[in-house]
Amino acid sequence: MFKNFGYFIREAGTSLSRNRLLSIATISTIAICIFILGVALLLTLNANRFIDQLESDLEIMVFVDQELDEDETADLGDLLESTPGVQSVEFIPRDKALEGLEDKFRSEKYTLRDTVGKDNPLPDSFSVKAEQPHEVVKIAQEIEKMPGVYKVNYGKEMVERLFSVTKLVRIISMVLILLLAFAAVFLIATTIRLAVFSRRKEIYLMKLVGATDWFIRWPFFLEGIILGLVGSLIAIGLLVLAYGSLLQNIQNAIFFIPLIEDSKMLTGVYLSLLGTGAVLGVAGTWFSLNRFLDV
Amino acid sequence: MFKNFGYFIREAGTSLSRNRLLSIATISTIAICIFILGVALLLTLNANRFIDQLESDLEIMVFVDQELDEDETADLGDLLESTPGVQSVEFIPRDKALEGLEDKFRSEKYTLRDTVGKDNPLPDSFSVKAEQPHEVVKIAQEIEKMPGVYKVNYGKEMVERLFSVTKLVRIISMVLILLLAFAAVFLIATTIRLAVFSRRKEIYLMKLVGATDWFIRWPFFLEGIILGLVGSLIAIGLLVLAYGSLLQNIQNAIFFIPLIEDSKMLTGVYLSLLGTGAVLGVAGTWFSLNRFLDV
Amino acid sequence: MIVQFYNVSKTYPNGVKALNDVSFKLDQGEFVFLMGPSGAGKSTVIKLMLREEIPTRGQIFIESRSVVRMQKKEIPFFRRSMGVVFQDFKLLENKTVSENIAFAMRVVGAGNQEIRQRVPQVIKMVGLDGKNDRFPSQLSGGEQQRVGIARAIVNRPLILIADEPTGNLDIDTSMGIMELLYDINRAGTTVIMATHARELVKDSYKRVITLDQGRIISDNEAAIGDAI
Amino acid sequence: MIVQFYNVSKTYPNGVKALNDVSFKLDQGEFVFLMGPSGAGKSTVIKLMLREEIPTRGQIFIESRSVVRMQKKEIPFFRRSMGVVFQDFKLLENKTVSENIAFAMRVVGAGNQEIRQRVPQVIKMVGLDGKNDRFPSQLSGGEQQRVGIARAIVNRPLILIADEPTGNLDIDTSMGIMELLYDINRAGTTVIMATHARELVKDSYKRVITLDQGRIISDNEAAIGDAI
Ligand SMILES: Nc1ncnc2c1ncn2[C@@H]1O[C@H](COP(=O)(O)OP(=O)(O)OP(=O)(O)O)[C@@H](O)[C@H]1O
Ligand SMILES: Nc1ncnc2c1ncn2[C@@H]1O[C@H](COP(=O)(O)OP(=O)(O)OP(=O)(O)O)[C@@H](O)[C@H]1O
Ligand SMILES: [Mg+2]
Ligand SMILES: [Mg+2]
Repeated sequence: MFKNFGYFIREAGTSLSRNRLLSIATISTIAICIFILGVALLLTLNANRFIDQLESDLEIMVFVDQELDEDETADLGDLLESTPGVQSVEFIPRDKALEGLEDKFRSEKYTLRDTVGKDNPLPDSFSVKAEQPHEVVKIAQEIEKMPGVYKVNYGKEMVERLFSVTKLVRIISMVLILLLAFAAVFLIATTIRLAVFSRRKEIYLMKLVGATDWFIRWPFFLEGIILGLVGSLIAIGLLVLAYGSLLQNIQNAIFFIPLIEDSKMLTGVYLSLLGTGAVLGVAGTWFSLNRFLDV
Repeated sequence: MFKNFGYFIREAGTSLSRNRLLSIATISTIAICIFILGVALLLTLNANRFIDQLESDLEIMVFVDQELDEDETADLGDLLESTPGVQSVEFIPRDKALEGLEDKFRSEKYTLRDTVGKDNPLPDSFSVKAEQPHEVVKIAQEIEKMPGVYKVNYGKEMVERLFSVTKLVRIISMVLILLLAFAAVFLIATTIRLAVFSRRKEIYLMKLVGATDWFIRWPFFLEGIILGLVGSLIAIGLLVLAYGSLLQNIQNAIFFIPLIEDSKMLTGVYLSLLGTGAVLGVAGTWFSLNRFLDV
Repeated sequence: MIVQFYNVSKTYPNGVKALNDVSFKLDQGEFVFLMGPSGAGKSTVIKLMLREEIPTRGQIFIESRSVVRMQKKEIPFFRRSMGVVFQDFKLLENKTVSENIAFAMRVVGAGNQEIRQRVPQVIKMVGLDGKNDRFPSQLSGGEQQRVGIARAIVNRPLILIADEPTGNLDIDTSMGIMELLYDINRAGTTVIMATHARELVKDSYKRVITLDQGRIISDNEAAIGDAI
Repeated sequence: MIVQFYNVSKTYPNGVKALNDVSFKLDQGEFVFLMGPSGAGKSTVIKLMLREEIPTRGQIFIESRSVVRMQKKEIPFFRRSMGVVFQDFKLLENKTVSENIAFAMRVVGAGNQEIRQRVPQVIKMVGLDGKNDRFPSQLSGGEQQRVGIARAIVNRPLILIADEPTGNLDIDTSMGIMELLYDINRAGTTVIMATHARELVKDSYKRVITLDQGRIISDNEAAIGDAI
């Protein structure tokens, strides 16, 4: 192997350029598959980020029994804060709550407050956020049992719908990524197999002249790596460009969807795509070759 | 052509079975590409259906000036109904509105109504739906200017966000479908090109023996059609199975997402996938062949 | 005159001068040997006749048609007037012996009936009886060569071109093939045969065109002693 | 004894009996012609020696190793002791003349230095000077054949097997090749040559094994008149 390494490299190089159609076909197949895989990955990551945010916006409204005095209310706040799974607790005095309700009906002509007078019918409340959005229901049920809690409201139906939608989105995106990954593996393997197939006589002949399997394999492998790397680099280049322009153009328009800008994470995505390309290039070659090496 | 038709068919058949590796490679590439395209299509159609529904759920709350009497209120209702672009108008008496509000704060201990007494602070209102969800803003602005309207509420910010999300989803799904369609065309073309490439000597030789281009093309075309049809039929079979089990299993769990069951529409999708497969099979063959026919 | 080469030169794209100012004429019904050392240009002459290659200079007429100026769509029909035995056989690897021969008949539009009749005939002529359903890879070198011969003669072409048709055949089989070619020639077909086999040429008293380094160095009807 | 065939029979998967109970022995340094009509089984003998095919019955020993029982991983090393000229050349189409020959040297682990020296040597020996950088498709039939010969001899193999090495060569070039083979044989290499060319065998007074329909019908050191 090491003795011949220089030869293997040169061999891979000339073979790549002499079998140009095969090289181009393999590179473009790899590039397209990796590109689509990358698009799907970025899409999924961003969608997940978005639904994470939707979920983490969920809050439990805890209305306080109007019979509680200020100290007791504060105690309830402490109790809420110390409940396991609770991330944050915000106190909303009844006046604030009325103001919020008013907003909905505000007009220049008169205010809800005027109608209600000093007799604000709303109770004090706490807005509670869970560490794990999925624990909202469980936590709400726990809180309901606490003394001094008049009522708990967490938009049961809405939350359930949201969770079933986000669950669906997560499942679908997982399935899609798996499906695309499987398809990419298969399509790349098929292309390489066809490329190797059209060189089967060459392989047969090398065996007849006394070449060992590994002597034949090495240049093919190097070709596989090179094709895999070049293909996925092209795909990654396109991804970087496309995602970059997306970040620039869409970010402002739809500010509330937080596109992933974290360059560490993106780099991770890109590197794993690159690795996938190279591995597929080699693995595809390995399996395709073995079939024709048995002479 | 017609004289030789039987021969061309037999020829295509034997060639398919003798070049088994090439046939299998082409069929599975077509099947995978068409399958993924189909998954993406169904997903997009359902997503669009879902966001259509989200959008059509939008309503404009029109609060009536408390100074209006019953007749005047009814007139306003008529006016709203006759406004162009309005689909439906529903009258919500102030008592109902209070009940709705009460729900939010209901507990066994006491009711909002008790607190407020007879003095319900809420106005009568109309719930207005637009024919075209995208006209909600325009219609709301028009309604705002009508006499007797105390306030119009359509969740401005929420609606705008919803529209930008749905617009984004629509654009992304369009782009994805186009991308996948392009990739499918390219990958299938590449596979066929490789398959034809490994038979280039055969083609060369046929030309040397005096075969016309069309005499060589016909069996290849028939092969292309057969491979395209078989490949896409496999894909469609898988899609039917997968989508069918999805309908059965998920429909109930997530009842509020209306999966498309319209068999006419589904048939349309499947038929167009079948057509795509056959066309790609032939077109791919056409372009790949021409390169080697020039002898 | 059925074949005419006028001052034909052929330089391959890589600069190799394969033919240099070659001129000759063949009459209908002639039998001509093309001889000369390896690399002399024999196969190039044949490739030019088939329009597999185009001459760099000069003109070639076959049946009074200019091979050089011929339109693309005429080429297949033009090629059908010739039956060719290629030096490297050029058999369709995915077709059996019968199918290889039948293919040449289908190309010229022969009917199924005719094909079923004629194919076994020529297979018998070249001594491949019973090997109809073999693929080329299942034949010996000489058997493959004879499939090529059968394919070349099956359509009873106007011109039969054979490039080293006995290179892989023993002397007895070769003699048999020569008899076949003579028969075909007697029936009116013009035959051009490139060969190295002196013993086949020697006693034939046919015309011999000798090439060397792309030039014709002799062209006479002579016993082999004079020709080489 | 370097090559031994013991009652070897070979039936191809499609049922064709190519060899039938063939036995012979070759001593180190012998020169043997393998003759017989087309389809007699000559190439099959060679394929069996190379372990390209496995005998249906019988045993083959080369350098006292059983070819049949050999392990898979030994095969490449075993093949390197032989240099083979294939009837259909089997050149690497994507490699130039030099590269084709150099490949055979790389396979046995030759260094760059050695390759640079030896390749032009053998190219010259077979008379292909100046064609080093041509691809096989840019060579005449006889030139391709000589590349095959050059590749077979480049490693100075223990056994040289040549299947019809002069089928596409004119008599002068053939004589040259024969001289080359005799030289190699004199240097100690065992040479087995399948051929139809009677005139090459005639005056050699070498051993001739004649096959017919898969059987050895004669095995003697004789002038051609007796052998065929
Ligand atoms: N495609 C090609 N490109 C470049 N050179 C070529 C090509 N084909 C043939 N040649 C060269 O042209 C010359 C004549 O070749 P040609 O095949 O006509 O010889 P030939 O007389 O048929 O020889 P042989 O008896 O060995 O078959 C040779 O030197 C050969 O190397
Ligand atoms: N792969 C194969 N499958 C089936 N039959 C085969 C195969 N290879 C050769 N044969 C048959 O075996 C017999 C011997 O073939 P072989 O190639 O050994 O002949 P040969 O003596 O080399 O002939 P030639 O001089 O024509 O090359 C022939 O009848 C041939 O048809
Ligand atoms: Mg030639
Ligand atoms: Mg043979």
